[in-house]
Amino acid sequence: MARFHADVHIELKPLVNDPAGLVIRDALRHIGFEGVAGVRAGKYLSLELQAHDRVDAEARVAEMCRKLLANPVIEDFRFEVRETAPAESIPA
Amino acid sequence: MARFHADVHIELKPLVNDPAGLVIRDALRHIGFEGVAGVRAGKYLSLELQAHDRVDAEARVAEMCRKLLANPVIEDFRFEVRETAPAESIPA
Amino acid sequence: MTAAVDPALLREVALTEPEYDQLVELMGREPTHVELGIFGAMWSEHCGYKTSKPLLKLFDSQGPRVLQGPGENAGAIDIGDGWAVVFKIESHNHPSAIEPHAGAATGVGGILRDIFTMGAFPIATLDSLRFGPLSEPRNRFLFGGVVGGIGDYGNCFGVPTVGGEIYFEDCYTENPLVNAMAVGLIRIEKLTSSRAEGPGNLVMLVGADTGRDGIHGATFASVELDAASESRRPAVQVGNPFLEKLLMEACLELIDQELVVAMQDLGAAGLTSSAVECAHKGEVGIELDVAHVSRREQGMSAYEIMLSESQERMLIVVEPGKKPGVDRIFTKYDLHADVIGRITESGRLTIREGGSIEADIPVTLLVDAVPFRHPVARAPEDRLELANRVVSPPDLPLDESFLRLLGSPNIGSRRGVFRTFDHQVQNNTVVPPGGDAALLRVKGTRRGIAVCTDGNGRYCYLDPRAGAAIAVAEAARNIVATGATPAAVTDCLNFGNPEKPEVFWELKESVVGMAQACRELELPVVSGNVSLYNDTSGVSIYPSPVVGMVGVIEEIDRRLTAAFKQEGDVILLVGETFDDLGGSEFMKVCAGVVSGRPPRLDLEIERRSHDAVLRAAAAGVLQSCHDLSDGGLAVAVAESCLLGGLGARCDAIDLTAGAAVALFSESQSRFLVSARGTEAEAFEAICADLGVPVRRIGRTGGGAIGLGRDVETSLENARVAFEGALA
Amino acid sequence: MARFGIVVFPGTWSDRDSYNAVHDQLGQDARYIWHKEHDLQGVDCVILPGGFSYGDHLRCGAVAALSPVMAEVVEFAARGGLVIGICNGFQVLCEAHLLPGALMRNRTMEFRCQPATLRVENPDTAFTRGTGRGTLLRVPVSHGEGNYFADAETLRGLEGSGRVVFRYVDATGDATAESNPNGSLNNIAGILNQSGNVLGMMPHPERASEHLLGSADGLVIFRSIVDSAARVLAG
Ligand SMILES: Nc1ncnc2c1ncn2[C@@H]1O[C@H](COP(=O)(O)OP(=O)(O)O)[C@@H](O)[C@H]1O
Ligand SMILES: [Mg+2]
Repeated sequence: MARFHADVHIELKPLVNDPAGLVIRDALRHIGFEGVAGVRAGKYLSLELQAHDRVDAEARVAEMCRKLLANPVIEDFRFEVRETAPAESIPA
Repeated sequence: MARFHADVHIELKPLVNDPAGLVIRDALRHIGFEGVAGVRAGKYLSLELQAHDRVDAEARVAEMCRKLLANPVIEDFRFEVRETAPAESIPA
Repeated sequence: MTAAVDPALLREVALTEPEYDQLVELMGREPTHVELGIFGAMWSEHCGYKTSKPLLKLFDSQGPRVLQGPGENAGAIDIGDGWAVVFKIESHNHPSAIEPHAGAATGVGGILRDIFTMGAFPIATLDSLRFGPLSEPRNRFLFGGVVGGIGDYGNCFGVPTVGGEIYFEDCYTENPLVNAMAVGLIRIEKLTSSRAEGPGNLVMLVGADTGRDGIHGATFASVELDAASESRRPAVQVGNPFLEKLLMEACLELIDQELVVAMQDLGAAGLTSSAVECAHKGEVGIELDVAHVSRREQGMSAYEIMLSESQERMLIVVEPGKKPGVDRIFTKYDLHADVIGRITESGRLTIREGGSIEADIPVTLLVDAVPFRHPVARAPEDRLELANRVVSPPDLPLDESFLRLLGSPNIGSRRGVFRTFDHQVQNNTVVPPGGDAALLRVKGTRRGIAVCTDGNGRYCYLDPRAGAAIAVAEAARNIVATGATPAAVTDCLNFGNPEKPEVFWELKESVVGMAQACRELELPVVSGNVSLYNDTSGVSIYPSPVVGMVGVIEEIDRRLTAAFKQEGDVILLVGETFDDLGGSEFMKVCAGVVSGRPPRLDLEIERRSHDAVLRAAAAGVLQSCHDLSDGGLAVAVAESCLLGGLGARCDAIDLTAGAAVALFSESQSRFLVSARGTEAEAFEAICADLGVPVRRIGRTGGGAIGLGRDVETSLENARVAFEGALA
Repeated sequence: MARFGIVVFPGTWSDRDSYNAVHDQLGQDARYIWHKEHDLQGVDCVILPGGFSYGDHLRCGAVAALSPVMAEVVEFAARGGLVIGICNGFQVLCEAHLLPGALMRNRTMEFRCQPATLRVENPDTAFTRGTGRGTLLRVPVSHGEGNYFADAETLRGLEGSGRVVFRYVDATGDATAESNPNGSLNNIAGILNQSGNVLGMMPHPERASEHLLGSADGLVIFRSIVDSAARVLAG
C-alpha cells in the first residue's frame, strides 16, 4: 500500500439556492466590498488514505464521495489525489 | 473594472482540534474505508468580484479573508484569482 | 533533568522567585521541568485560589438543604421528593477575548462537565455576559461570537439554555465576561464524588484524545519564535459538544451501574489538576504513565500531556474487577478509555513516561502548601468622590427618556439572542427566557425549580459592597417573582488585577457584601468560581461579581409570570420608591452620567417583600408578578405590557419625589404585580400583615402605556424600541 | 396500544422528549433502539427523533443515515411500517432517500428556537387523521438547518399529490414570508413519502405535548399514529 492525499471539493449544484453564500455576499458588501457579485459556499476536505496505487486511490475517493461525502440531490463533487509516500515505504 | 473569480480555501490550523474531521474519518472507516488515516474539514468559497486588475483583486480577496471569511486565530486561508472578463468589457 | 531558575521560565509558569525558593525548600531539591509545570499550574490563581481563598471563607455554605458545598465539582441541594439539584457557575473570560466562539463554547462545555461529573443530568444552562458597546465593531464581533458559541455547544449537546443576562459597558471593551452556569438533576443517593480511594484501583482517562490545546507554552518561552516553533505553539481549544454528549451518557451509565469509585473532569491544568484533586481528596497517591495517554498529535512531551487542556475528557477511578463493565459502556459509545495509572498508598503524584520518572511530588505540597498572596486593599479616593457626586436628572421629556430606556442595549429585548438557543429541549421549560427567572418542572413531581443569574457592575463600581449585596437581592427577587423560594447561590467573582490595591479592595468589599446578603436571606453559597486579572492595557473591568441562584417551587401550578393577563386587572406596586437614581440606567442613558450611590438595600425589608409575594402566590391571588430593577417602574410596567400584549394605565403613581424618580429610580425590594379586583384586596391584606408597603397604581388594558401625567406611548412604539435594542 | 420504537443515534437528544410524549402523556408502549441494533422489536411506528446526530458534521443526518439500524428502517418502511422523522430525523430520512429533497441552512444562517404555527394541508394521512384540513397546530421549531429544498419537478410532485402535510403559517393561517422560520420552499414544514407511511417534519410535536409546556397540539400527531396502527391491526 502507498499513502495518498486527496483534496475533495464539494459544491452546491448551480440551481440549488445557497443561503450561506448569500449571507456571506451580503456581509462582504456590508463591510465595504461592494464589488462582490456572488459567493457560493462549499466544503473542502483533505483526506489521508492508503491505496494500492493512484487508480485505486481515485476509485476509493470517488466512492467515498458517492456514499457519504456529497449528497447527489444538492451537491457536485470533484477531487485530486496525490501520492505522499510510495508503496515500498509502507508495510502492507 | 474587470471581473475576477476567486477560489478561497479555509482550513483549520494544523494543531487545532477538528471535530468534523474526526466524525467524517470515523464514518468513512465504519462504512468500510479502513485505509483512511485522517480527515480535515475545511471550507471552500468561490467568489465573483470586480477589481481594477489582478493585483487589486488579490489584495481585495486577502482583505476579505482577514476581515470576514477566515478566523485568523484558528484558521489559515489561501486563494487563487483568475480574470473572467477584462476591463474593457465592463463599464466602470 | 533540572530546570534552571530562569526568570523567563518562572514567568511562564507564573511563579515568583520567592515562591520558587519555597518550592525548592519543600521538595528538598530542584524540580524537574515537568514538576515545575505542575507546581506552576497547581499554585496558580486559577487552581490554587492563592489570592481569593482567604476571602471565600467569608461565605456561609451551610443550610438545611445543602448536600454538597464548595469543594466538589459543583454544589448540590436537596429540593425534596428525593431529588438533588447540582449547580455551578464558571468564567471563560480570557479564552473568549481571544476567540469568542470557541472560548464561549468551551466555557459551556466545561461547566456541563462539572455537573455530570457529580453524576447529575444537566437540565439547564444560563450565561451571564458583559461586552463593550456594540458601536465598536470589535465588540460586535465578540458579542456575535460568544452568542454563537454558547448556542452551538448547548444546542448540539441537548441542554436548554434558559436564562442569563447581558450588559454593555465601556470597561468590558477588550475584556468581555463570559460566565456560564449549569444546573443538573440527580437522585440524592446517586451523587458522585471525585475522592479517589483504594490503592491498586485503576485510573482511566476517557473521552477525547489529548492534543496541544491551551498549554501554558512554558517550553516555548525561552526559545525565539521562528516558523517551526510557531506551528508548535499551543492551540486555541475548539470544543466538541457531540463528543461531550457521548461522554455524559457513558459517564451517567457508569454511575448508574455503580462502576466507578470516583470521577473528575479535566478542566484548567488538565490531567495535572484532575489527578491531584482526586488524590488529595482521598488522601492517597496516584501514579500515571503518560505513555498510555491517547494523543491527537505526534511528538508530545510529558510536560505537554500533563498540562494539555484538551476538552471533553474525564478521569475515572475504577476497581480492577469492574474494568470489563466500564469497557463495555465505552465501547457502546465508541469512546476509548485508557488505563493510564493506578492509585497508590504513597500520597505522591508520580508521573512516568515508560521507564523514566518525570515527576514525583507529595500531593499535599500541591494543594495545602499553595503560597497565599495577601495584597493590599485600598479604597480609591476618586471612586469615593464619584459615589458622593449627586447629579440632578436631565432635562429630557420623560416620554422620550422612557423610549430611550426601552431601547437601551442593557434593557431591551434579548429575544434575538435567546431564540438562537434551544431553550426547550428535555421538555421541562415551563417559563422560558424573556421574563424573570426561568422555571423548570421536575418530571414525576409537582415541583419546579427557578434559576437565574444577576450582577450589576456599575453599582459595584460605585460601591462594591452595596452592589454585590444588591446582586444577591436582585437574583432572589427574580426567583420570587416566579413564585419560587430562593434556595442557594453559586457565584462568579470577575475582577481586575488584584495586585492593584483598589482592585483587591473591590474584591474584598464585594465578597463581604455578597456574604452578608446571603446570610441574611439564608442563602448558602454552595459553589463558585474566581476570575481575576480582567485587565486590558492596565485598565480593569468594573468589579463584576455575578450571582447564580436556584429556587424551589413546591406546586408548579402556583407559578407566577411577568406578563399582564387580562384587561381590567389592578396593577400594584409593592415596596417603597426612594430617590435612587445613582448608578441607574436612566442616568447613564439619558444624562451620560455614572455617579452617586447605588440604591440602598435593607435586607429585612427585602425579605418581607419576598414573603408577601410568596404568600400571595401560594394563595393564588396574583395574576402576574415582575421584579423591578434596571430602568425602574417604567420599564417594569412596559415589560409586563409587552409580554402580555396588553396596555396599562397607571394614573395613581406617587409623584411627590418627582416624576423622574417615580418612573426611573432603581430602588430595591420592589415588585410590580397585577390582580383581579377582589383579589387585589386579599393581596393588600397580606402586605399589611407583613408590614410591606403596597400601592394601587393603575389598571391593565388598552393599546397604550400611560404612566402618570408625562408618559403616553402606544404599545407598538414601545415594542419597536424594545425589540430594536440589540439591532 | 401501539408500540413506538425511538431510534437513538449518537448525538440524538429528543429521544427522551419523544418518550415523554408517547409513553408518559399517551400511555403507549415505547422503547429506545440504539443505532447499532438490527432488531426493530416489532414496533408499529419508528420515531427518528431530533438532535445533532454525529454532531451534524458534514451534513445533518448524513452519517446517521448509514447506521446499521437504518437498513432495518428502510426495510420496515418498504413493508409499509409507519416512520416519523422529527427535525434531525427528517434530515436523516432525506439523506437515506426515504423522502425527497434536502434540508439546507436556515435562510438567516441562525439557529431558531421559537413557536411556530402549522397548517394541516392533508388530514387524510396516517399521521394527521385526527385533524381536519386547515387545522392550525402550535408546535415549536428548534433547528439551524430546516430550509427545505427540492427541485422544481419534485416540488410539483409533492404539491400535486397532497404530500405537503404541514406548512408554516401565521396566526390567521396564511403562509406568509414572516411565518416561515427558515426559508423553506413554499413554507414547507413537513412532507410525506409516496406510499404515505413515512413523514418528515422539522417542528417538534413531542415538545408540544403538555399544556404546562405551552402547547399540547403536537399530541394529535401521535394519537393519529396510534389510531392508524390500530386500524392496520384490525385489518
Ligand atoms: N467564589 C466562590 N464561591 C464559593 N465557592 C467557590 C468559589 N470559587 C470557587 N469555589 C469552589 O471551589 C472549588 C474549586 O473551584 P474550581 O477550581 O473552579 O472548580 P473546577 O476545578 O471544578 O473548575 C469548587 O467547589 C467551587 O465551587
Ligand atoms: Mg470541575
